[in-house]
Amino acid sequence: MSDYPPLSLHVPEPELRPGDTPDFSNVAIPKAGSVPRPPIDVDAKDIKELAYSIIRVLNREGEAKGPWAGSLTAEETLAGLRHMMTLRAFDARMQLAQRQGKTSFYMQHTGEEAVSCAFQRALLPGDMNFPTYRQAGLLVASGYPLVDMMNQVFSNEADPVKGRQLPVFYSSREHGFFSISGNLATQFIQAVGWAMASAISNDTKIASAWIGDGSTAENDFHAALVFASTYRAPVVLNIVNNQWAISTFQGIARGGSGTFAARGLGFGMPALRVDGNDYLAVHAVAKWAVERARRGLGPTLVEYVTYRVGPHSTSDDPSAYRPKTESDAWPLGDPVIRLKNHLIRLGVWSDERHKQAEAEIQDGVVAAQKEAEKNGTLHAGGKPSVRDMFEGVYAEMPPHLRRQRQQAGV
Amino acid sequence: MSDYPPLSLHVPEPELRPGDTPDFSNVAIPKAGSVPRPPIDVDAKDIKELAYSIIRVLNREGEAKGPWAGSLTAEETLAGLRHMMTLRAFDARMQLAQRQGKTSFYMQHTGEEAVSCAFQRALLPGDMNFPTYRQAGLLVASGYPLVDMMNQVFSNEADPVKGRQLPVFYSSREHGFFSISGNLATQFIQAVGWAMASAISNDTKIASAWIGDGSTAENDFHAALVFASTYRAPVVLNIVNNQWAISTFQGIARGGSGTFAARGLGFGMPALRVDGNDYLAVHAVAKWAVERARRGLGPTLVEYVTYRVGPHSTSDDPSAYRPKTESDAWPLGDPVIRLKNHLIRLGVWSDERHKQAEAEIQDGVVAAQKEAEKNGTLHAGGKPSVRDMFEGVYAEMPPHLRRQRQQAGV
Amino acid sequence: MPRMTMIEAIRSAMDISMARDEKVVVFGEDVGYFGGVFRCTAGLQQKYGKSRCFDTPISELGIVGAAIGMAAYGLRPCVEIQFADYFYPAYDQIVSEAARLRFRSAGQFTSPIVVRMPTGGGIFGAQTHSQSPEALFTHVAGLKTIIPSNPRDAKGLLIAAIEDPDPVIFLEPKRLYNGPFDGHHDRPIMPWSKHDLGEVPDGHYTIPLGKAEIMRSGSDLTVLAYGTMTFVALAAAEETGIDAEVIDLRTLVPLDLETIVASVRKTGRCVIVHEATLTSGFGAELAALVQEHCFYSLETPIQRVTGWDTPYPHAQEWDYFPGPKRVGEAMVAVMEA
Amino acid sequence: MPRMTMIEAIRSAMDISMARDEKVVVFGEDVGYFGGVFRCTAGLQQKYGKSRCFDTPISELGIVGAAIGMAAYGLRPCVEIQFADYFYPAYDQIVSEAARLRFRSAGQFTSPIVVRMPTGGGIFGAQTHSQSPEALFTHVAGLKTIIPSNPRDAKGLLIAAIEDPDPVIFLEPKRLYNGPFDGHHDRPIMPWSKHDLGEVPDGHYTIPLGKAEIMRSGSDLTVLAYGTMTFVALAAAEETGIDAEVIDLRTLVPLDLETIVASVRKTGRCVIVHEATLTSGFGAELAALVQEHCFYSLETPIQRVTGWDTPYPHAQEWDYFPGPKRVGEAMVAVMEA
Ligand SMILES: Cc1ncc(C[n+]2csc(CCOP(=O)(O)OP(=O)(O)O)c2C)c(N)n1
Ligand SMILES: Cc1ncc(C[n+]2csc(CCOP(=O)(O)OP(=O)(O)O)c2C)c(N)n1
Ligand SMILES: [Mg+2]
Ligand SMILES: [Mg+2]
Repeated sequence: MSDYPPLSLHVPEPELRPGDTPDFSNVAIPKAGSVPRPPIDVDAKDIKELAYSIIRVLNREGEAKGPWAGSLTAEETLAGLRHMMTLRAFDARMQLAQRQGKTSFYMQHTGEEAVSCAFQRALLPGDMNFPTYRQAGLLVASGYPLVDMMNQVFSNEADPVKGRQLPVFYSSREHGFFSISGNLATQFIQAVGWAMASAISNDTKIASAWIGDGSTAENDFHAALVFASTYRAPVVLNIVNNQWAISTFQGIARGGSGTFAARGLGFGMPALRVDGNDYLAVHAVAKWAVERARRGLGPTLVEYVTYRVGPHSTSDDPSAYRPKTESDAWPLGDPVIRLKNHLIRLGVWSDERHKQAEAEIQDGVVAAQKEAEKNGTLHAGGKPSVRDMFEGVYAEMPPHLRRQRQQAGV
Repeated sequence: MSDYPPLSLHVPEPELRPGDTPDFSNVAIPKAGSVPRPPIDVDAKDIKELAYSIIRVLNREGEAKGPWAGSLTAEETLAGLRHMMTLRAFDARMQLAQRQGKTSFYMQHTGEEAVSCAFQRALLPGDMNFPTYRQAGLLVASGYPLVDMMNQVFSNEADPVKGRQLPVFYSSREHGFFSISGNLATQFIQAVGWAMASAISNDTKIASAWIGDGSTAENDFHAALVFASTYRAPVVLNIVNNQWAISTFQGIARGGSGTFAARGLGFGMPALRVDGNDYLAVHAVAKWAVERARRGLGPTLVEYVTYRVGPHSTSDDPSAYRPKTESDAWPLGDPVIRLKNHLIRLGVWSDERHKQAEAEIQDGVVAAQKEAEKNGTLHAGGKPSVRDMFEGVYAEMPPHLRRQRQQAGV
Repeated sequence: MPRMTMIEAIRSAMDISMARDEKVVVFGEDVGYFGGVFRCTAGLQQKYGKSRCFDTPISELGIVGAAIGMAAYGLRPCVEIQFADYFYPAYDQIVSEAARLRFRSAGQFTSPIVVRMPTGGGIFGAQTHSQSPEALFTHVAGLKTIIPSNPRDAKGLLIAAIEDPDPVIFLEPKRLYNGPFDGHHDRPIMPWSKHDLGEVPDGHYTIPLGKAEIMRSGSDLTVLAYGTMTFVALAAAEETGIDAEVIDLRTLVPLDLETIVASVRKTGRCVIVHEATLTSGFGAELAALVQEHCFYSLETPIQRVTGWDTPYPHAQEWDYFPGPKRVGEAMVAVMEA
Repeated sequence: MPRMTMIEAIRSAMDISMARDEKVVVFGEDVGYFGGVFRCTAGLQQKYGKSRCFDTPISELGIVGAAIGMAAYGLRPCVEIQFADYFYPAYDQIVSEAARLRFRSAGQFTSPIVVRMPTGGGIFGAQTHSQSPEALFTHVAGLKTIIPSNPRDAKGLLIAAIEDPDPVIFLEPKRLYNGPFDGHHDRPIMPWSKHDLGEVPDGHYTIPLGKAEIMRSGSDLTVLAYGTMTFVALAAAEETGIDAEVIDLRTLVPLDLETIVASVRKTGRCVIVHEATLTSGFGAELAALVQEHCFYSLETPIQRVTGWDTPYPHAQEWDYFPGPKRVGEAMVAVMEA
């Protein structure tokens, strides 16, 4: 119709591309301590604005501020620092091992260590995480042996999943860490099902679901929200918004809503946004949401605002799609340094002790790697058996697989 | 952990089951004319409360009230009444024809006629609807011949889709009515794609997507909201909340959010709720949303609050899961009677003229049916050819289908 | 012994399983209060409560995805997809998750779920109420796929499926729900109450997965069939007078290759029948296996009689459905070739 | 003639199609600014603008569903699924919608879309970067399925697919992107620049759908292969010294049955090779067709060499992948049986 101007397609673009000078001054960041902490039985509709804010505890001076502070003792906080430092050291070694050809693939957590490390400490034994590939902190913080993680990364003869999975696709029922799938988002609804099962069984365990910003566009995300909302499942639904999905900035998945937490509003569930680089804030919010779930108050959606400092994986080179120095400009800082400064300010830590801890942790990781390499690396040394490929497809091997195993000569 | 009481599963239940006395007094219904009408370029975040209210124009006295009134002339309104009456008469005849074995299946619109009939009148030629099986009013109100609809219902030799589809699965490109799929919700994202194509092509056409309350739980609903939000597609996303999905009440799909319209809030898109039994309100809201889309202002989510008076389909008996008289108690009334009363109040209609129109329409439908039956019914008379089964799978019949057609001896 | 319809037999299987093991839970669209659009779960919510039998949102992905999570927790979900035509939204959860969970976690997590779905045509249900998607499951390592053809088998196989430690796809030929159907749509309908296979033990019993049944022994040729096609094949044998050995496969994966091979080695001829479209249907796998294992016994080429490679039509249903006439013609052709 | 990698050839096909027809649009995950994780769409956004080549949210359903809507409008979408392992969320849109739209609307609406996806193994990608799901498409009436094995074919077939009026699944063997791969993973890699099939015409040309190519003519036996397996089969022929006729099918549906039958009637022996799992793989359909059409010429049973019926493993990749050794053994067996 002639009186309407022609339409055109809106394709969102990040503000910065390679060559641009990083500038995040337009990102609104509330002051630490400024966001209120509602009671856990709050009505979701009374806290809608929490989906558009950012809960923060640690300020620039390293102080813990406001109503969300105080969920951890100094000792627990020190343990948290160690977990994050361990994960970072582990990442560095494994990244290197991949470059050395000791395995096929690796994925780092750089900048996001607080999210999984702090969350884990809000859970109780028996609870179950349904993680993505970027939450190995859940394992580290639960005391899962680094050697076992490395055995998995190396796909060696001691690999707990017998060489069947891509590196970093860990699994540990004992440590409440559900087997990782390479198909994005699928585990989000499974977590809701697990939580429903706990409720059906009149248990007190809760589940925790994990997803990346980009993956919220998937079907399973929606199914999870629908089921969690309808059956008031005891589950915490975690979105790790690290700003990127491989080369795609978060605006493509997010669209016109200001935040990912806002997705929860359409389902009548409490939706919180938290500074993902603030160990104390993550822990406090996790504890709040976990307690809600365990008290039968239903699901909570939590968005962790963080930044993927490293490449997506060892197959990726981010300099092709974002400014090289973007991560330095990221306004929420480094989770390790922030927590370290806080502990120094508390008087329970110092630069020297930090350096010393770094060295100790590094030694521990190197020792674990030596140990793991005794069991082989992807192309050298001990290997999972070929028989293992035919076993475990079913509980009992059916005749056709037995025939195939024989054909394979194993 | 002993200090937590055991969890239990929450399974929402409708308040009324067979044997109960219907009572909708808890359903909050705003007064006609009380909900404001924002400008079409309003910011979604400034009208969030519209997702929790109900836009109404016609009051109990048959007056058109408030800022949403006045989108149609008396003549146009009279045409609307005729469309609804035609659809109702058509439904009655086809329901009967199914009972007589003239076809395998039928689905009625009883109580929901206003939604599709009024919406269609807000579109321009060239726009495209992506309907479900309960929006035949889109065809009726666009002047699609009843005989063609009946030919489809009878799967006869003049069936526009050649006997290939279940009855009521119409298709008419010319009338802006996309081929209906029996797989729920799939067309919702397709509508968004069609709208994106219009924008890519710098066209001025818009798309309109349709879904039922129950079907909003499907994957495609989410994909549609994500894509529409991200690319600001020129599309109206319509949810027909008729309270039931076969035997399942709307609370199972809706969960903890108060309304279905609320789903749009998590995507930053305007979300409106409208009295689906109020022809004038439906039209006014449709016009608003269509104008937004065509002006390049992006998608709108609209929830029509209505009630499925009849059974889900000819295969269903609702008395097994809801009180028989529930529909009489439904507080939003009958769309035909409400519009009739309004026109009488306007002085352009009367009971006599209504009766007369009813008879005329009935005659027209009966005549159309006679005409259609000349082309056959499902088990008698003219049939689509068996060759037709092999044709149209591909643009050109590939060799293997040619072989099969020969084997079939046709 | 009581006589049951296939619907009653399936309901009885779930009822008995729920009574024996409180880990068994049942859910799906319209499955709770109403008892399912085919009534297979009628009464279970009333008997076992809302948290063991309940309605779900219309999300097949959600149904299967939640079931996988529940199974990982330790429950035994037996879920319903309202029609097999609607499993596609759940396919990712079935293939990428349920089927691989045991393997990829080296047994730490398993997925003992049963996914029930009415399958097949013959009810004028057109494209979206008639499909036979079994081949889309048989290609997936880690799944087991069952299609019973009668009440007795349906109950015993469903109980076995619920007790099985692996994910099982349980396809219910909807045209057989109320009686055997031999493809003669213009003849009176026979109810299960008039048929021997309608005799179903009241209590608990299982029929092992992976065992076919010879429904008619014969020496002229072997017909491999399952579901509704079992009765079509029996009718074709009767009508052609060919002494066919009719095998009801019952389980497609794992397959009872032994019984198949023994039969074809004996008869030297083979016809395969299914409702699904021809190309890449499960009949292809059967033909490939039979020629591999019985090559030197085969006297004529194996023939497949199947649905055509078109979407399932409405008006042309009986031209699409592989009825006794088409099956009989293939049998004659295989004898004469 | 210029030499191109398969990636460059595929990019060239899209580039030429977009230049010739402004209705052609390209989108998918990471496809826009970055140009795709395999770089197949690199430069297209820069050249044709953001509304003709763009990034999408991570929703395969959304990608295909939106493409269907666009095609119904009149555009020609050519979309990318990042790995074939991730098409499952879009399966309902592919099967229930794209494949049936022409049929169910009697031609009023059609769905001329191309869905590109990297397929197959050989890159240590484990379960979710290695699958070969072609049989899940070949079973679906209304779809066409293509798997090119080299740059020349990839370009000509992709242009033909984009111009085709029906929905086409275009599977790109990722292990062939940079060079032919014969399964000898321990030998140096050969780039396409060193291979004749890397010679790709610069401009517009098409290779018709439904035509196989004889890659090596021979008289001892026929090998039916596609994708990466074409080169594995050629290597096996060389290494065993058996005079095999190696056929690259190129298009699975529609299938070039004529070429297949002529070859097997000539050689009397047949080996079928694919990476996908055995049971209900496309090899089953090929075996069924060959025995049906060449029964009286066949001297020994048809053998299938395929991926095992297990999920695709990581560490055991080379024990899973059907390499020249296993193919060669089957060839010898078929000669000797
Ligand atoms: C179903 C599916 N689609 C696509 C992919 C390919 N893929 C792997 S990671 C990734 C990006 C995920 O981004 P996000 O969810 O933000 O998580 P992040 O990597 O940032 O932690 C993509 C597209 C996949 N693994 N699964
Ligand atoms: C994918 C899919 N799942 C299930 C069904 C079966 N089914 C047909 S209609 C229906 C209920 C739909 O309810 P709603 O969306 O509220 O629409 P209404 O019938 O009320 O208009 C169901 C479950 C289907 N057609 N497709
Ligand atoms: Mg991310
Ligand atoms: Mg409804």
